[in-house]
Amino acid sequence: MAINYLNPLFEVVRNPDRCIKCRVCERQCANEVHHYDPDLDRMVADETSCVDCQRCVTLCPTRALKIRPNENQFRENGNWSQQIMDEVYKQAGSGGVLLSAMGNPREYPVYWDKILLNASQVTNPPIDPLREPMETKTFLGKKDQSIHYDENGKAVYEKNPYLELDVPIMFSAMSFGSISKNAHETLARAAQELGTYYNTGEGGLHKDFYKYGANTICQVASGRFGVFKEYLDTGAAIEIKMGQGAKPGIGGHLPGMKINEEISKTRMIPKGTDAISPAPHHDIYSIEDLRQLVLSLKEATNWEKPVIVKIAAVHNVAAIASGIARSGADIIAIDGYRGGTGAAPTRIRDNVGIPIELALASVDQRLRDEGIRNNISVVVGGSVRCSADVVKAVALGADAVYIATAALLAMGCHLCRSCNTGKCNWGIATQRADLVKRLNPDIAYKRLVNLVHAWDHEIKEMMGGMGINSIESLRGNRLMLRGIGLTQKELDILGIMHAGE
Amino acid sequence: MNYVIIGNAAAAVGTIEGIREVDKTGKITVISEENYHTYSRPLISYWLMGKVTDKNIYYRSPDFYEKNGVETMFGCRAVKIDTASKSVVLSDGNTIPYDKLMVATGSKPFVPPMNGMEKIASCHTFMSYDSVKAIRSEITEGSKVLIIGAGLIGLKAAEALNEYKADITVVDMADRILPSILDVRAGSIMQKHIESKGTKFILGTSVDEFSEHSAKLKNGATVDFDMVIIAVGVRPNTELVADAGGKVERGIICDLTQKTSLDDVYAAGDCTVSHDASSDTDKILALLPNAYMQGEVAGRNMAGVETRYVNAIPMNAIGFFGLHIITAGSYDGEEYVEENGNNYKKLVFKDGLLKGYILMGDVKRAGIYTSMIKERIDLKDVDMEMLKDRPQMMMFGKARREEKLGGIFR
Amino acid sequence: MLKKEGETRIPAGCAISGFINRSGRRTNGSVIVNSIACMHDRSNGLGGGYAGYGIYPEYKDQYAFHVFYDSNEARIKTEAFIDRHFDVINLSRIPTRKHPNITDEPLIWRYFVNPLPTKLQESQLDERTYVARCVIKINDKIDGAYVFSSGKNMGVFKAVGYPEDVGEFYRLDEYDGWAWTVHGRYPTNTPGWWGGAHPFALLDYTIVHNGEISSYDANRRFIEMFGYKCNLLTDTEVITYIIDYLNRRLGMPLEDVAKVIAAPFWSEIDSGRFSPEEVEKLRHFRNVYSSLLITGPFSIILGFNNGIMALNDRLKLRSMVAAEKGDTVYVSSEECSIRTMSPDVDRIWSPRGGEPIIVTLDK
Amino acid sequence: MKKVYVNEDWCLGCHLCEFTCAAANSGAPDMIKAFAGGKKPVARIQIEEGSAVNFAVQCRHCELHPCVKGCISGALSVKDGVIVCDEERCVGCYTCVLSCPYGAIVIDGAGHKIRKCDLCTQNSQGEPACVKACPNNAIVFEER
Repeated sequence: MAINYLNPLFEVVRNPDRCIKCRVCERQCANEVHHYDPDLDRMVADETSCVDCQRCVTLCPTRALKIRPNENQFRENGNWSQQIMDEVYKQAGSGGVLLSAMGNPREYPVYWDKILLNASQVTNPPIDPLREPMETKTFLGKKDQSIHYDENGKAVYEKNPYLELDVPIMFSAMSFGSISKNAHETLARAAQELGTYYNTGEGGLHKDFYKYGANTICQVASGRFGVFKEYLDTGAAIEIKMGQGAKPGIGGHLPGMKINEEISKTRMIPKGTDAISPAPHHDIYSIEDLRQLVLSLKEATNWEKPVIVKIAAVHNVAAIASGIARSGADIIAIDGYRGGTGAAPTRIRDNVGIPIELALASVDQRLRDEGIRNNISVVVGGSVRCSADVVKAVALGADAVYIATAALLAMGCHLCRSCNTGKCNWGIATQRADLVKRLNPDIAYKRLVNLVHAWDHEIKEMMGGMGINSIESLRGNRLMLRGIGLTQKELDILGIMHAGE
Repeated sequence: MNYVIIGNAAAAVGTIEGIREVDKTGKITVISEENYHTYSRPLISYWLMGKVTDKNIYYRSPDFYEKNGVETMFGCRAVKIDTASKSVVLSDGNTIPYDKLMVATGSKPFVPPMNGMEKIASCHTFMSYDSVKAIRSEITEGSKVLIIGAGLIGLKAAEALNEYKADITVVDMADRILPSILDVRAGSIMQKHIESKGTKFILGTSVDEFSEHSAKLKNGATVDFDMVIIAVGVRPNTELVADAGGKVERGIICDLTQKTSLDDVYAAGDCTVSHDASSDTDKILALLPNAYMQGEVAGRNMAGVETRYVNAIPMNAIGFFGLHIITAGSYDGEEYVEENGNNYKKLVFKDGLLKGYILMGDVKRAGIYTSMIKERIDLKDVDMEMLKDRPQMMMFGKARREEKLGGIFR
Repeated sequence: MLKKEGETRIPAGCAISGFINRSGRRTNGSVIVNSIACMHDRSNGLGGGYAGYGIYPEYKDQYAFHVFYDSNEARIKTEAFIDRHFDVINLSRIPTRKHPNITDEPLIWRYFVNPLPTKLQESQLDERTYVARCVIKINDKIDGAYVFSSGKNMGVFKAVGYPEDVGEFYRLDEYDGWAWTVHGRYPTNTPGWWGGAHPFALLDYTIVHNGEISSYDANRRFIEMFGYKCNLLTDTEVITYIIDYLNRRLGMPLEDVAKVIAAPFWSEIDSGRFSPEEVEKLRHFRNVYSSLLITGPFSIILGFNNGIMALNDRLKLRSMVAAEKGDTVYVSSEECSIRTMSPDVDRIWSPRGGEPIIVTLDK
Repeated sequence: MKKVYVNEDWCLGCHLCEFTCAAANSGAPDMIKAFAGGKKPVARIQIEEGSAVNFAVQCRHCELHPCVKGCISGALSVKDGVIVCDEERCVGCYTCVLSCPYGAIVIDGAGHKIRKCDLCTQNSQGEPACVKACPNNAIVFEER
């Protein structure tokens, strides 16, 4: 056997004084790290396959386990980090493209953390959300301002299709296939209870979930998986996926081994075949083609449903957004470069795209400069991590946010970033029946509802502090924001002043 | 309502508890020849072994009669049922009137006539608290004990006396032990196990003649003893019902409500004939659970709520010297056998049903098999491989599991 | 160096007062001056101002521009602009009275103008939009010039100082109007700039406002999409533009304007007290005009060509009382000020948050 | 009456219920002590493991309670609907094992006695320990 250059990334630390050899770690590890050795009468670990998903740590009833980074060190090198070296070894061994999952983990600046919020003092009162109404209901869609009054003084106006959100938070696209059926059920039920929407992703909609249609956004992606009339009719809105923050410019690939009976039916492709979404929509090579698809989908659904166009945040996002705002679409969803994925080439995930904060700021300003902000609602995603991020996004100009990674965390995901292996120990990014069952939607949906409720409470607290009692008065209210530690260029792009100004 | 119960063991307690499920106030009188609070007859061997104390031999708590409003007449022997006047006549001539009468008289040891029996220095049966108390008072370390009968009672006696380091010999006419519950192979495993603990067996022969301290066997051997225990079987106490004109065959005949052929007279326990659902035959099922449940059913009927006793089958849970046996049903049918050391399993199938089983050694969860026999579960509905592997709920379909375990009925 | 309005956003507390006579009877300006004088402590001497309606009956068909000039140069530039776009019927300095507390006054001029028909036609705008655009243009483009009043048969008078002093300064006892509003200012960080005093006016819309709206930048960034330019960064300015947009440009009656800017809470909309049709409209308003919702404390009196509207924010975070005496309706931050104008009113009440009081001239 | 129910759709077969049950009824203050020194306390709940399906089985506290009716020593009784075992009185005859249709009576091989679920009414858990321990809500304590 050749030399294995790859070191285990992690060490399993087991406290023998605490281990009772119940073997729950062994039973729960899909990577088969733990074993009971009857000769030694103790648990042993093969760390090479450990991904640090923390399932064993979490379930160990005596807290006997710890997973920590392997202390083994290559010789220190400021340029050639151990990770870079490991990747070279990996590729020298495999000859393949490096694959990763979930969002870009690199230490790029997080602009959310460099923006501070305002609060009222003296000259106007903060509002206590426990005593006064505090509103977070949000409408998404074109906002046609025209109105006239008939001879009886009755207002006459036209209504554009819209989405109505009780909280300005939706669950962004994750396909059935990339995540499990139970994960989909969790999202659907949570969206229903929360009065918001989840997104099918590009994998179609399982028949069992048609009943959640009123809270479902049906995605149409370049692979067109599972897209047919009834699917489009079932959802509350249609999303055309042009790109994804985690992998701008490339398509998707769900390996055939994950295409089981149910996924095959839902995606309308043969069992066991790879599901490959092309990088572009082959009927959209330009903006006018997009307009045709938007209008076709509207025509197909009787002009009753808002159409969302989702793009990855790339360098000229503002111009693209301007085009989309004039395409007939009702909502634009922009996905930042930290957005998650079930699988992406590592280099793309870590090096392509721009931060959502900057993309949002420039898109919102551009649309206002062109006087077309009303044509379209702006939804942003790609690492909205907490309620403060939501507040900052809305104040920068977003109508609502998409969350996905946070939603998965609520379900138990520990961001081990191994979704692509299909062996998710938390039952989320897997199709293995024994693993899928680990995600009990009864528990998970309540956790997800709790999370969003908690965020909603916090959003209301922060709004109240600013003296704002309705989310629409926060939208685009950049005076409520100040930058900290940002350059003038960054401040200009964000359209905010520096703290102290 | 005036209830009278003759007898004070499991069937009697079942009757009391059955009556009280329905009728909280009616008068209940218990007439018992034995002068004890109700005690568990099977516990006498454990008592003799010292595993059960005087306090714990009792089948129900000391306040059982008080709590259930029961009047007791201990040390009183019923000699006659006067159906005309609806009363029980006692040996002292007193009469006890009843509205509903329970005959739970149980059985007595069968002692066959044998030559020279009257010469035996110490001869006991093994059926009552008094009998083991008498044995206890005589037994000493090294005592030579001859047990006649290698059935359940004889071997339980042997196990108990082994605690006293007695020198035990068991003689039985049959050529194997426990023939009523074990097949040849299982009997042989158990025999070896018991022998390994020091008990000797002389099988296939019987006593030709006793003298004071020895027995000459028909096969020519002689066995010396300090004590003889006769454990060849029991006979139901049916006289009271028979004398009153009630229908009696091998035991008292009852209908499904446990009523005898006499009006307002019920019977339960070892004195009655039961219907074995596994073999569809009538037989005496001298088993404590059976006695209790018959009593309970009878009690409910006596108190006016019609209840039927069905699905009785022969079944035994017993162990000797740490080797446990659980058996149930009948052994007539197609067999599946597994053997591994002291572990022995036999499953008997007939008519697409599990009819009976023997588990020895590993007896875990045997009740699942028992329920299959009692509930006549079609083998088509179970996973046969799992069934053969071990008793498990997994062998049933999801729907049945949900019904059984989840309380979800579809 | 302190920044003035337009360079930074200045929150301010204030007092407001106003009244209207429904039958169009004109009342002397001294009445409104007295009403604000009694709320002296609500101002801090950094701004006061008035709007009077019906004060120029002799020029009732002309737009009356009141203009501050920092310099003659600015005046010359502005007058050239006005000449290019309007036919000037009359021009003069606005008469003032020397007052010890009013200092550093700019040049204050008044023009009664008609739009030049050719220019108006060229612009393809309706007349009022044309005038508004011109006013916005002067204010935005000509350094040192500021048109602070531009309606017909009405005028705004404002200055840095206590409002009662401002009233004397402008000799309001020499004007009679069927409606008056007044504002006393308590800004927290301004050096005091005459243009920054209230009322804020565009055409005949004037706003006096007490409050500090928390929705300011959301409103500003939205309304600026429609050709407005919020130079002053003040609440009154953006509120005026919003009302101008909704009322004048979209044609929305003031009752509905109130339902946009002080929209009922969802809990009220869903409470069942509105008809299904009304619920549908309110939902539509909250969807489509959501960026024009004003949150945070405000009490405003809007003056317009034939009436006034008083409105509180929907939580009523600022005081405002209203009263009626005969055919006159009074609105003020405090009851005491109403009592100075009419000691024994027929009815006095505290309007609920979000419920407008709209009073117009009888036909 | 509230009982412990197992939903096999969610049972992972992790066996945490067994270990928690064993510890809870061991008398030891925590799980580590309960199993310290190679001790193997007996669980009153048992997992049945299949290839796709797992579930836990414990006493159903059924109305018929053949175990109580057949108990030769009087060790088993019904207290407020809960079938409890007086372990001091149990002689280990296993008649209850023979009778229980669910196979829910557990044999404590070491002591030749039986152990059974009493819904944690006789220990300090308050609520059944298995329910609290189940990571996937497969075991619930509820009225049905």
